[in-house]
Amino acid sequence: MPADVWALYEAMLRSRLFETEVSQLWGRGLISGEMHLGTGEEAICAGIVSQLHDGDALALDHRATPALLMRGVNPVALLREFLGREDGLCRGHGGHMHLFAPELLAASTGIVGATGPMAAGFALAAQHLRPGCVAVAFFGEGAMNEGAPLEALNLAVVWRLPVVFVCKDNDWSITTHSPSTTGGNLADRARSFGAYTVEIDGTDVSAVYDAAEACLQRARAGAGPSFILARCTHLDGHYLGDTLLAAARQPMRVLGPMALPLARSALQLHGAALRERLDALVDILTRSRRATAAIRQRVDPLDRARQNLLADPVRLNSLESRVAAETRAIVEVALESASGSPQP
Amino acid sequence: MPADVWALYEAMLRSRLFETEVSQLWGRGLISGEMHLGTGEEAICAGIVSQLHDGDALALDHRATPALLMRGVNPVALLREFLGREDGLCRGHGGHMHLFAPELLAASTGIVGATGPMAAGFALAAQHLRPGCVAVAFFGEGAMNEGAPLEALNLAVVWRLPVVFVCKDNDWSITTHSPSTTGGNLADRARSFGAYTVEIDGTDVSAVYDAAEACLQRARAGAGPSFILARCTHLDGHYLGDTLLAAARQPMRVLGPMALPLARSALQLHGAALRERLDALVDILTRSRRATAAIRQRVDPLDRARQNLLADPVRLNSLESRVAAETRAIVEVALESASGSPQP
Amino acid sequence: MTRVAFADAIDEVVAERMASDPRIVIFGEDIQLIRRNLYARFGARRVRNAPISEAAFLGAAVGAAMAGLRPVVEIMMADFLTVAVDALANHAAKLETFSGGTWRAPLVVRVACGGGYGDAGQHEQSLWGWLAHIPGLAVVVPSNPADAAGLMRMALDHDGPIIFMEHKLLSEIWLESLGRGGRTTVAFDVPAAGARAERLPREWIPPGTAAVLRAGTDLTLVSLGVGVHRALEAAEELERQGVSAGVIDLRSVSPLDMECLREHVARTGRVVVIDEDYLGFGLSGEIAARLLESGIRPRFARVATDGTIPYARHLEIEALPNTARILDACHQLLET
Amino acid sequence: MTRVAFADAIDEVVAERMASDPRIVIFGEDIQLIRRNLYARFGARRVRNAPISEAAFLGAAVGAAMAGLRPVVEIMMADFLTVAVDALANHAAKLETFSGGTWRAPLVVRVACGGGYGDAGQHEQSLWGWLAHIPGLAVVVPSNPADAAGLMRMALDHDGPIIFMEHKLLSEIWLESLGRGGRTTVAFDVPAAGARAERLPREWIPPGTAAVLRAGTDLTLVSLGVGVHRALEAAEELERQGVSAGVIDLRSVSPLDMECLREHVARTGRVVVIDEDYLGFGLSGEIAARLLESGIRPRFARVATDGTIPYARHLEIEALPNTARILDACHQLLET
Ligand SMILES: Cc1ncc(C[n+]2csc(CCOP(=O)(O)OP(=O)(O)O)c2C)c(N)n1
Ligand SMILES: Cc1ncc(C[n+]2csc(CCOP(=O)(O)OP(=O)(O)O)c2C)c(N)n1
Ligand SMILES: [Mg+2]
Ligand SMILES: [Mg+2]
Repeated sequence: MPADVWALYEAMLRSRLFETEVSQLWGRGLISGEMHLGTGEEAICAGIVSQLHDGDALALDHRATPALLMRGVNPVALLREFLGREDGLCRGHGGHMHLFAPELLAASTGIVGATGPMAAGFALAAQHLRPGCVAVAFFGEGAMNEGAPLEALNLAVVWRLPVVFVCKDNDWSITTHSPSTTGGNLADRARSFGAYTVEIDGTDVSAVYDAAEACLQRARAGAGPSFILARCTHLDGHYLGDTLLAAARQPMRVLGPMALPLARSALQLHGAALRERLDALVDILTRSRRATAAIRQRVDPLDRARQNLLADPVRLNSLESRVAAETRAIVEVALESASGSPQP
Repeated sequence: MPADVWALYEAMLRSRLFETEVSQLWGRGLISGEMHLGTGEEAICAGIVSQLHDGDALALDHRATPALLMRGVNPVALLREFLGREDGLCRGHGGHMHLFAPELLAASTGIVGATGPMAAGFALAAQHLRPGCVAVAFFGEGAMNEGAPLEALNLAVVWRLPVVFVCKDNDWSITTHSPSTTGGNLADRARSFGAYTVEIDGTDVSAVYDAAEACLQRARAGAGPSFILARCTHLDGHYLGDTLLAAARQPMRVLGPMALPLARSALQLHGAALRERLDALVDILTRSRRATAAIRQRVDPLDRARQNLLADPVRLNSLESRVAAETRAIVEVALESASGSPQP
Repeated sequence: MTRVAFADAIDEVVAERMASDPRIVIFGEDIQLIRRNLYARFGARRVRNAPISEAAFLGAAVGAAMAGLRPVVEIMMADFLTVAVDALANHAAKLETFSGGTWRAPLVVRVACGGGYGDAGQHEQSLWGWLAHIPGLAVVVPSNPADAAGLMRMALDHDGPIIFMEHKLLSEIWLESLGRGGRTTVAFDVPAAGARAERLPREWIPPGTAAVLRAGTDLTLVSLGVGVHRALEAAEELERQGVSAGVIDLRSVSPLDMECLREHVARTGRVVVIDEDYLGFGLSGEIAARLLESGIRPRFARVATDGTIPYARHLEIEALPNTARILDACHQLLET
Repeated sequence: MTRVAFADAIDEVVAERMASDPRIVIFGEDIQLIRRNLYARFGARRVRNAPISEAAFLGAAVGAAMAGLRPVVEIMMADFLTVAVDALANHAAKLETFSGGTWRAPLVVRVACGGGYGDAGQHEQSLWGWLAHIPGLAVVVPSNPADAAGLMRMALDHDGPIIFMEHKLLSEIWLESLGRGGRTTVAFDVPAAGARAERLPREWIPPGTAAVLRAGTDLTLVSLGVGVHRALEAAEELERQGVSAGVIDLRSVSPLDMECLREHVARTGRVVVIDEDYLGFGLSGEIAARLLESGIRPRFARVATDGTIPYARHLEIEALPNTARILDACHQLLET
């Protein structure tokens, strides 16, 4: 089935606007702890999640919001969960890293790499209870250095599990440039376990859709697991309040207070050779620029998808205003106090 | 340096005869618990361990005896350890899976896969404290499905650690035919992490020696880790008392008592389809034959090495009688009661 | 009538339930030969050989349980849980709370545990207290075939993760492969009443119910697994010495049957906990705390595994709770 | 004079020791930015960025320690130890026994722990009791910068594996990145005396020595980490109510300073353990057991984390030990 680009764009936009609201609420202190957005990953999520059926399962990492919205989780319940409310998706117990929608067989985790085994398990259940159904695991490229997803790849191959492993490769894991901690390349790595492997540009929703279609079909047909390596950029950095981003945007404010202790430490008598110290200093001072360079040169998957819709500006405009209005409504409803729901 | 085939054969023979004695003592009940021999792996151990220097380190799995003997551990202390004596290598506290020779930087573990990270750590210490020194990890092909060695491969590549990972591939892990639980092939798997990888016949000590020479040289020169996939056969099965072996040798004695419950269970009303039950039965009944076929068709690395020495029968004969006599002496001394050493 | 062996008792319950419940799937390393009778009946789809990837297949068991199966996943030994415990501690155990009570993972983790056959401390750990520390995990430890069957019945009905621990001295298949290996030259202190039973009950054992094996008025011995048999031996010896010692078999570590403990300890005022898991920060401490919390302030002693279990048989015997150590502890307690 | 922050106090000790001891190497995920001052001074060889491979690099730390280094390895959060605990539980902890006392792994594992900033139960666990259950692991938990420095001094001299736990409410760099994220719109109950100190002592703190922060005659509050500050608050409130409560800061979970506890509890006869780790099968139980073992049979209560830590701030505050809960426990204890 060819991708319905309008539907995909709508799903992506819905997610983007929702997460933009989340960002606001987090900034206002109404959401606690960390907040990892999926902004920049929307094409990957939409291209894959849009093709899931009843009975398919999703194992999601710390950026679960886009996939859950696209899968059809109640957005009000989701937002209320972030707000820590009794009427949230998980009654306020989970928060954004531990989201659970049992009727959709969708679960998220804050443990990097854990989605690999979890999806393998979902797929095993599908094999026994829901033939033709599949499981999808989402994780980042940094997670591919954990044993869990590597073991899970192998397990899925030898048990011929109907699972699609989706590696969202944004090149960074928190403040670490992932190539500096990753040997070889990840497509080869997945392939070496015997998984059917495709590499795609994760900002191109149609490309994702097509790759996913092939992988999902294989899985449904009993041909076993596959691995999608999809490149993308996290438009809001690792999490809200990301220091690397902040440092690039407001170098003086962020790097200023760091400078003195850094300089003092770098000038201490005993330590590494001067050359090594200089390398370290340069690395510290430039890492945020390197990390944000990708964001500055980003291809926003929404812009890209939108290009294809400009031919029908009326429809586009109406779609966009509708989604915006709906999102505003969601936020308003979510913020309404509910009886018996303690406010944060 | 070309391999000294005489020295290598001597080391292998010494190990073989020692382990033959261990087998006897175990049979007599003087050694407790499991006993995993390295018989059949001697060429792999000798080809590599003979090239280690002062300051090099060894991370060994549950078949540590050959490597330790070849590295120069006191054989009397080793045997006394197996006997559980106060004057054993580890004062009777370790036993054959937990052997430690700190002055040789040699350690073993019973946790499958754990030698990968351990050797990476040894190599890290070498990088800092003993430049030019290396670490070697030994493990089986079954272990390559554990996260630990996979993560360690990656770590070693990105930290450019002087470590050689040696996978002794005997095709079996306990009663499991490893290809049935392993996706892809292991050389590709190691290569995909960016490790320099060689595949060799682990029963050919000269081939092992040459491969190891190249890998060790790379490591000493700072060129990073490598991976040796060396095929072999475990002549005594997984451990002493191995049921698969026993079943193949004495089918009636071993399979006899299993037959009735098996048949009874296979004939119960509810369960899998007949076809599946038959497959399972055939698998159970033939697995020991499959496992031992390899042993019957084995290439014994000692026989193979010996072939090259037959040209000088006098020297060979004298070497063999000397090693045999020395081994007998070791056992005798080891069995002598020591004051303060409770007898098992 | 033949007597039923410990592991067979469990397998029979599993088989019976597998026959009626297609959601039960078994997997683990070498499982097709270890549980060959189940394999021969239920085939390779429901009795699956797993790669040596505990983190993956235990994690998969959690996922499978969430998605509708009832996996009975086998980790060969408790010691190896260390490479896979994230699946239990951060996932299975937390699912119910995190999901606001809407999702659960009904999962039985079957694990061999315990020592007494000379395999040393990376293969003989018990770790039940360590597991029970994590809220959301249930942990049971049968001491005989009948209880093993009854507890497995309960475990297969349990709606969350439950660790079912099988002591290797009781479970012939493990003891044979790890300790004996076909030899007639080795001997183990196998409690006969623990390894085989005359017949099996058809009932389940409700969660968190201890069994009172012996009433006693002077002191109460509390144990589980093989420790129960050591405690019974000690109690018999104490009886010969004129001391009346009760013996409670906890059977379940989490939940703990505190009602039973309170009732008995309140009466005797003296309690000795016999625990093959490590001494510190575990089961024995928890019993002390709960007794104190409920206002019972007994004389208290414990006989547990203190330190890494050494290899040599004579050292191992000393390290694990044995009857002599139990008697010592009792005598000391009786003097105070 | 500027006040020293908790993490800086630790880093200063580490820096001082790194300067004189080339065997000290640091590694962990994102470490070069988290410990950027150390990185700028000691360079990329001694302050190493690790892949997200806790099992590999914690295992490597054990190997490195065996082979002569003194690694200070950082696992971001205690919660993530679950994917790597084999290196500690089966290797580092057992080396000394298994090797017959001939080999040790001097290794500091630096770990952020604890909650109170709304990150939920996969990121806010404490797990010190869980770690201390394994014989051979030392575990310390400082409650203020001075102790953090003194304990890190000790840890760097310790000849075996030691877990150094850093509470996120005290450690600004963690609280900022995980809880605040640059916001001025959120507030946390950060104990001022725990987060910053006037000056740092030059001494080490000997292994297993608790600190008596307050003498008291009616009851003894025992805690560690942030709990200490909650206990102090409670003690002040109790004083206003005419109750004299002592406060002991354990500082070290393993070894435990039982001498100090015995002395105080013997006097007051009442003890409340405040433990941010899980309630069951952990530290609070161990304290109960050891007191009973030494013949002290106090009135006992505990305030600990019971169950998975929920996300919502109001639920989280209730789940973690807070001053109100401590006061409740004290009042109930005083009534009996
Ligand atoms: C087992 C574990 N280790 C470390 C962390 C801390 N952590 C959270 S996100 C993250 C980076 C993950 O990078 P990647 O997989 O590339 O995903 P991304 O955040 O880039 O989407 C880390 C290290 C964790 N949550 N779990
Ligand atoms: C973590 C862990 N899981 C399982 C085991 C049990 N076990 C011991 S040896 C072994 C098989 C190992 O196979 P392989 O790596 O091929 O080595 P081999 O025994 O064939 O030399 C297994 C599963 C263990 N010791 N540790
Ligand atoms: Mg990433
Ligand atoms: Mg093998």
